[in-house]
Amino acid sequence: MTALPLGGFLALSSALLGVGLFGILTRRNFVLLLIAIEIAMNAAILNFVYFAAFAPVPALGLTGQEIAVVLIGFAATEVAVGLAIVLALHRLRGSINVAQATDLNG
Amino acid sequence: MSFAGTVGPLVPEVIVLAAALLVFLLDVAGARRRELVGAISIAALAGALLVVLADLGFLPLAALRGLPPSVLNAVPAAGSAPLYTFGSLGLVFQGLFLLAALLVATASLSRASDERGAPIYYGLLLLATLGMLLVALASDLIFLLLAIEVTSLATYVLVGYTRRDARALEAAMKFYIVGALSSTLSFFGASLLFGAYGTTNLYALRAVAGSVGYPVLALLGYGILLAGLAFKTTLVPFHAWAVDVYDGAPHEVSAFLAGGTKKIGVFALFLVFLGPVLYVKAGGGSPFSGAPFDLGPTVQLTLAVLAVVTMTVGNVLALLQAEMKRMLAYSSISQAGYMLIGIAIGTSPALAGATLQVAAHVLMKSGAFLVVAAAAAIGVGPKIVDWQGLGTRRPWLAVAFALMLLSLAGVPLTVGFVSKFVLFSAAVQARGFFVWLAVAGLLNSALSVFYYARVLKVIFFEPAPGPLPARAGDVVGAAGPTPLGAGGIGYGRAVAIGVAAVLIVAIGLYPQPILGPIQSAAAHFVAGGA
Amino acid sequence: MLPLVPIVLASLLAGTVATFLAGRWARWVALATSAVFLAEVGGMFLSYSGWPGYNAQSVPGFAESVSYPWIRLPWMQVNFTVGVDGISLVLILLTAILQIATVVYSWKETKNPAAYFGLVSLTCLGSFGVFVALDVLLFFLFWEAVLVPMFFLIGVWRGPRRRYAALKFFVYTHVASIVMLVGLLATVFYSGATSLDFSAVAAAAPGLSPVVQTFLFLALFFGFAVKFPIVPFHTWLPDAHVEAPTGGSVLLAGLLLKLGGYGLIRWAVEVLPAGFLHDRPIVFAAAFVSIAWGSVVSLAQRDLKRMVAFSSINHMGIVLLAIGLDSSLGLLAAVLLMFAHGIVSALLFMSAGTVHHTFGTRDIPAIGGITPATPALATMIMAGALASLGLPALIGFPAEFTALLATWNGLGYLVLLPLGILVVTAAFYIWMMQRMLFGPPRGVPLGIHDVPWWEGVGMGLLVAVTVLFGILPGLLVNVITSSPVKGFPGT
Amino acid sequence: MSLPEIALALLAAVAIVTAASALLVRELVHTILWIGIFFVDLAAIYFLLEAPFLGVLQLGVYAGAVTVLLLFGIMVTRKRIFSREAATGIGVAPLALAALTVVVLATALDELPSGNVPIQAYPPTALSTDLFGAHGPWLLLLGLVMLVSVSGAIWLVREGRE
Amino acid sequence: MAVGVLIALGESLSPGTYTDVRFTWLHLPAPPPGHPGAFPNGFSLVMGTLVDPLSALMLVVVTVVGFLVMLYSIEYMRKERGLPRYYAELSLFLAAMNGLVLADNLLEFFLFWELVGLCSYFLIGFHYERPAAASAAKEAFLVTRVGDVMFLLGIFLYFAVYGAKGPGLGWAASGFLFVQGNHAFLAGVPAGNPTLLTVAGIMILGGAAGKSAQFPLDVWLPDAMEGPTTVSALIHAATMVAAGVYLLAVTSVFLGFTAFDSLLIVALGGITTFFAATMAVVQPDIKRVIAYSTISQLGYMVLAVGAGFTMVGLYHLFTHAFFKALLFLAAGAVIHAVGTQDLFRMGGLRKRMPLTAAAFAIGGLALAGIPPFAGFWSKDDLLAGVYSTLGSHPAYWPFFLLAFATVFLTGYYIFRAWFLAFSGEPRDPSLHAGHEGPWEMTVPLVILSALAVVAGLFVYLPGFQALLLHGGGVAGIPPVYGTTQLLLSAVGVSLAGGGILVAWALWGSGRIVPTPSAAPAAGMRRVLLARYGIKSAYDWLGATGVYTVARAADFFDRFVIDGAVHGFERAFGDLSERMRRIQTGLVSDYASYVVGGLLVVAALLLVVAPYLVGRFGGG
Repeated sequence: MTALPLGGFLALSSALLGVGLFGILTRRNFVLLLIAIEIAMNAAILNFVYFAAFAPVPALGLTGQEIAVVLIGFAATEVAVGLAIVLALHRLRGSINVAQATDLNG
Repeated sequence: MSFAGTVGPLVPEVIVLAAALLVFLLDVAGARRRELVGAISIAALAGALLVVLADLGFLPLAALRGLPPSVLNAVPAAGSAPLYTFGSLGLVFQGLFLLAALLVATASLSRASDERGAPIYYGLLLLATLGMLLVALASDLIFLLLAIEVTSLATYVLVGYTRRDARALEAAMKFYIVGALSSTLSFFGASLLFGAYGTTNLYALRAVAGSVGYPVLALLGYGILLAGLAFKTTLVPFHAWAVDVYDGAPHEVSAFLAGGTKKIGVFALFLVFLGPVLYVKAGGGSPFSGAPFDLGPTVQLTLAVLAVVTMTVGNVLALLQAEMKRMLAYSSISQAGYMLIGIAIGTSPALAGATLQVAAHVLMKSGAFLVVAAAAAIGVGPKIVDWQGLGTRRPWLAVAFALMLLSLAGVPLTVGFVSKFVLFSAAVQARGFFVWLAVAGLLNSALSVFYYARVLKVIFFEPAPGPLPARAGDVVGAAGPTPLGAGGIGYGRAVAIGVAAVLIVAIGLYPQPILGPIQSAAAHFVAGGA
Repeated sequence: MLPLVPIVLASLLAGTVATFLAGRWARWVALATSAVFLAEVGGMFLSYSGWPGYNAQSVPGFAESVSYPWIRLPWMQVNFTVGVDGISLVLILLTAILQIATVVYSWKETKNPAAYFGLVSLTCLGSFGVFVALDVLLFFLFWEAVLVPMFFLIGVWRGPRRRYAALKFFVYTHVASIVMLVGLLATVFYSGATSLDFSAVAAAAPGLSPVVQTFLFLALFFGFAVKFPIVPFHTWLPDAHVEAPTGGSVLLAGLLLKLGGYGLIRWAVEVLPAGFLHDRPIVFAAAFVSIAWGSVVSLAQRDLKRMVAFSSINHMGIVLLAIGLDSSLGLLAAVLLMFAHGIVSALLFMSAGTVHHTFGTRDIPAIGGITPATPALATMIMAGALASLGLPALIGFPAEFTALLATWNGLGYLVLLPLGILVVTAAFYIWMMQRMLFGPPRGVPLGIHDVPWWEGVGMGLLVAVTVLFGILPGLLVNVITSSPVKGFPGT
Repeated sequence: MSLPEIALALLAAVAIVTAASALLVRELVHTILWIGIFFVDLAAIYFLLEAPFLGVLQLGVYAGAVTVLLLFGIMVTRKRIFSREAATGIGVAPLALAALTVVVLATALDELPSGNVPIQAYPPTALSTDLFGAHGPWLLLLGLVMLVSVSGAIWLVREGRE
Repeated sequence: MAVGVLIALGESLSPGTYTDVRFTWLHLPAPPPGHPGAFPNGFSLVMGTLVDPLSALMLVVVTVVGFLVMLYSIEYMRKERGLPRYYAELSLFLAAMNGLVLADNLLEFFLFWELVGLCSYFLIGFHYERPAAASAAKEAFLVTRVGDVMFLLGIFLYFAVYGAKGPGLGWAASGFLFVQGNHAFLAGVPAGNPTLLTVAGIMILGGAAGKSAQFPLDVWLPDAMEGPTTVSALIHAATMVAAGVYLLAVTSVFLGFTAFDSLLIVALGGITTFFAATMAVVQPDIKRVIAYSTISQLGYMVLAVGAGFTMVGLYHLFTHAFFKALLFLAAGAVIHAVGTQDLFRMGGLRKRMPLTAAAFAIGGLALAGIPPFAGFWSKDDLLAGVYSTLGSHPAYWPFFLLAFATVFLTGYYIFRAWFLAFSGEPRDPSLHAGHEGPWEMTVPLVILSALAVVAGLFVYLPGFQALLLHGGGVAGIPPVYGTTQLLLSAVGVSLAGGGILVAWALWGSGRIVPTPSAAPAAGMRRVLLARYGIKSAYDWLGATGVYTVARAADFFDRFVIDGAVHGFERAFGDLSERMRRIQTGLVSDYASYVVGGLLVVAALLLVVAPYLVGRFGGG
């Protein structure tokens, strides 16, 4: 049975969340924003996976993995809607740069 | 448990889902008339609402009950971790969600008849409602978050469903990005909670809230989860998207977002934070010290700060807002602050007050946005100054709108007053620093009077600049040739606005029929149910 | 036994709704409504003093009191509880008189008469509700309900800056109401009363610690002080008066200001006795400042309405002073003064309104010597001014006299301030009369008419009331003193 | 350090670098390459955590489907496949916000067990039994999410007749 | 009139105090047990009537003079517009004045006191279209208002002195009743707080000074001559202005003054007597001469009341009412005839208006105190009475001397007026050729002339003497005419005669051409015409002082208090504008708010809230 440091995983997922957030805050291309969100989402999934792996009670650990399964499916679905919006936006405005979509403000 | 066994009590949900599927099927079959799909949707929503009301124990409807009484407010056995349960507060919220959806669905009948996409519109509306209904049943964090996502995804599309409106698509884009970020944060927070407590079941979380093994991890989890849920509830500073989205979305969708889907965030906060809020452990100290730690007051204080900031910022931002929808959006943000007070206090009176505030807000804010839709249909522009003289040109519409604004401002004889009265009474009754919460809330509602009264001033005191532009049909859709009924407003909108206005006054006059069940539901909620 | 108060409320409500819907018959409906109201109130008034057995008492000490459950929560019981005692009855009588006088005075209102008369009725309905409410929520409900029609009355009909004034009025008084509501709620819940009924609150609240009471009283005091209004929270009043139509001014000065006084008596002084005693220095300071300020600033006013508005501040300052004395005589004086000021300020505002539409201005220096052209109007102005400055045989005198006597009894030589201010009050009225009524005609256009009959009847009614109760104040006093408060023997 | 630890360190480093690179490179197609590697790397971590089912799922859904979807998105919205992202400054404030978030999360490290913790492995059958049994509603909800997404996305993407 | 005289006759036959309480005006019942409060017995204000020697005397004055003035008005006012108003106001005045006289308590007294003041205000302003009349009316109202306010405070103070101390149904229950047999009652009551009593007296004196135009509240009365002459005769000579004296008399009888108060009253009377007379000396306006003389004579009465000779003061009031009304009505006849009030434009009227000239002369002689005319008897008694107190009250000396010196001035100024008006030749040809009025005007003159001659002799009627002697039981006429008193009379008559002689020498002998500038001592004359600057000081105080303060307060109100409200409003508006800038529309910014908010929430949860909770406790 392998043993690994719990804290290391937390550090990793935190770092990935940080990278994802950084991307969301700085990127202007909608697709890049989607990618950044996916990175952050993967950090959350990773959390479930390793907390499940380290869970003291097997039944609870199983739950974590199940959640991870569901979330992987969810994240992919979410991307589909995002891409649909990208396409609609692109069709209408010819640009998917979010910095150019600031008509609504104030 | 078999599937059949679990689906049994879910009559309203099944009705709504079936209607959504039916609408999609009809779409595929080519039957896309707005009246048809609208009627199906309205019938389904009304049916679901009746069932929910029956389940809540409104006597004349006892025959419609779908829920075995033994299930209602049943506390799950220790060790079992059901994903959803039937608490009466959840049913109350279901009723409110259905009411909001019903109002919007009815009003949407009046959208331009040549506008395409009625099936997808109503289908997504029904699916979003379904997500909301499921939120109200959730007893599991992941179930809750997924149900929220059902609604979220449906509304992302609803905001942009016209496809040809750049503003609406911009709104959808913003909505999506912030929404996706928030859902990510929610799941991340949930994962931390899962790590800290080893469970995602809300009952279990409540039960073990006291034995915090990893207080910092737990607090981080709650904090990030709060940030994620605050998106839906539009708490400051997680609110910024809401204004642009309400502004850019089709008016009926704005009504649905502000009056309906926003409330799932409120109920989610109720569900998630009741546990930590109720947990008090004398001792004090920092979560880092390893010593026993006051989880409850800490969470309460944080929620209270958020509530006050939300109310205040929302109101201040609304003060000089020039556009009607944005003003309503800011007002909606500040109203979220009031609702948050309920869970920050965490007593059953406070939750009852907050729930009534939610109910009030469903009527007021959906109603107000529907009035905006109606006004747009008769050619009133988006700016507040464009509303000059509405009081003389469309007195009934203006009076209904005035009722909604007065209710938002908390003027008596309206439901908005009763809800604030109960909520702040509960805050005062809880004593301690909650009294200051009440003071902050009331001062804020005083501040809000300024901009509501300003709108009333424009509508009633300032003369009309000239005749309305002769224009029938919707602003969003192309100019339709057929004039709408009910004075250009459309019968659907007129009915929805009328119902909202009547309910605002009726509940304002005699709230007991609503308030009594809400109070007992809140008491059940606090006592045992999640 | 018929529930008289709810019946009156219902009749007023029905009349109000009918007025709104009556179109061009609105004034007749409004007249009928107000006549019925006056008759009902008159009956209550007479039966109160003359036929004690007639009065039902489901709330001890309050006649005609009835209570119906309204909101029942485990932690909060709200009842629809109404009833009258002498104090409220006198103010209700004032309401009824002012309503019918306003309706008659405004008989030929042409701008949206249905809404106008409806709002007038609604204002009176709200005031009546405030005076009969014996439950925190009910009280607050009516209290706020008065704001809305008044907001529209100010905002729709007359002056150039009316929209600003309406907004200011609404926001200002609403803020105050909210502080008051917090105070009331805190009083209820800190005292442990689960029922919001007046009797329950009044029974439980005095048990609060004096420190708590002190703060609670301050909150309530602020709420009522804005309505009074007390300097420096008064600036909404001159603006509102100047911009409002005459009917609005009349109801504003005649009724709305009384709500503050009544609220203070019923919901603050009685409920929080210890807090009241602690905060009395503040009350007195506020009263003295208002008395002096209102009168001195009146002297500098050119606009007739503004002048009367500031004189209201002066008079209501005396009311506050009298309430602050915490004596039965002071209370009697306060109620008498409120009644007197209600009638007299209404009369003055009506005169000012007539001046405005007769001469096209209310600027005092701009017109002069109007007496030969409009003798009836001059007489009305004179009657109002003289009553307001406390001339005997008019209603102002017994009120001011008792107030000053009570002040002397309570505060000794501090009575010199209100006494001295009486001279200033006389000065600005007399000066106004000299400039406007007397001297060679100035700014009097040819071919003007004297007071039209409807306005004359409205004002004449008020003059009659002024004289009647000026000569026979006992009619009011006997009713007031049979209230079960503050050393009155009770019924 | 044991072998798994070294593997973890390497995989973690790769995950962070690839994620950052995906966001920072100017060539959008390179972004797709980097993010693909990132997803694969995460799958490797799942294998390391003895969750092979998840690893496979990750490879299939993320490294496969999502990456293709994203590539599709870039291709549709760009005239040339190898177009470059406009230079955007990194900005101090976003960097600080992101870094602060990491720091805040790191405060929880203190209270976690400092040593290595043994890893639990779960047979995929247990996973499926549970997922289709007691936790079935999650999947139902996921189905609902997909229903909404698909119907909505189709509506948005489908070219409407004028 | 008849009723008044009958009551007076009855009173003189059977002196005593008769009261008849009619009804309770305002009643505060006794509080229930447990609420002792300030009025354990409750509190009531009643309205009733009281007839005693004091009021009997006043009644005669009011009714007789009132009747005569009414009669006189028929012709005098014939050509005026607004006669209904005039007669209504005059009747109201008479009613109120009778009410005042018959009042049986201080409150009722005050009530009617205010009403007569109101009538005075209306009647002074009868010619309201004349700015001077309107202004004079305002002045009269406001100056007397100052007195009224002091009176009111005096009422409160007396109430405080006696109100709480009386037994049973006494003062406490009845308010301010003039209780029958008060002296005994008062004697039995320890006089409360002497300081309080003193201040009370001062306040009553202030009220009286306002109404009776005593220094320094005397400015309004000369200006009140803007009213019709009939009004001057009735209100501003015979009755209302005497009400102040009557108030002092009533107060001294029923309530009592302290020694200090008495001194103050004496001083005020003495000073007013003298200074008013000096101002009369140079007046060119016939009515104002008489007005100043009224003030001066009222000063005598005040002096007497202050010195303790209440009934003597009232006796002078009684005689003064007749001869002063006579003087006014005669002057009115002159004005009616020639259409001016300027003495220097008249002259030679004796030939055309012999009756009027004679009447004025009789009035003048009575005023000057030449025997056997009415004024002699009362003034002589008065001075003798005051003189008799000098032994025990040496502080009265200067005021006695002032009063005595005034006798000379009186003789001078009234005959200066007579000579200027009636002797010599007409000086202004542009005037109407005056003639006597019809019987409505002459009959009152004749009756009043007769009264001015004989009223003083009433003192020899036994009933009347008894009335005076028993009136109020305080002090009657000095019983014995000793050598000193005779000497005093002789000196007084000589002084008056001297005054008349000087007047003749200056104005009647024809040696000086009567023009306003012909009088000697021009500087002094300016000061006197300017009324010692008191009037302008009041005007400055009113117009500049108070009004400036009012303007400043108004400015403060508009720009500071309301400005603060506006500032509040503006501050929120600015805040709103500023905060709206965060709503940039850029979704990345919104996301950064989310992340920032997340950090804030984390900080709250991890650090701030635990600290606060630990510091202040939860909940």
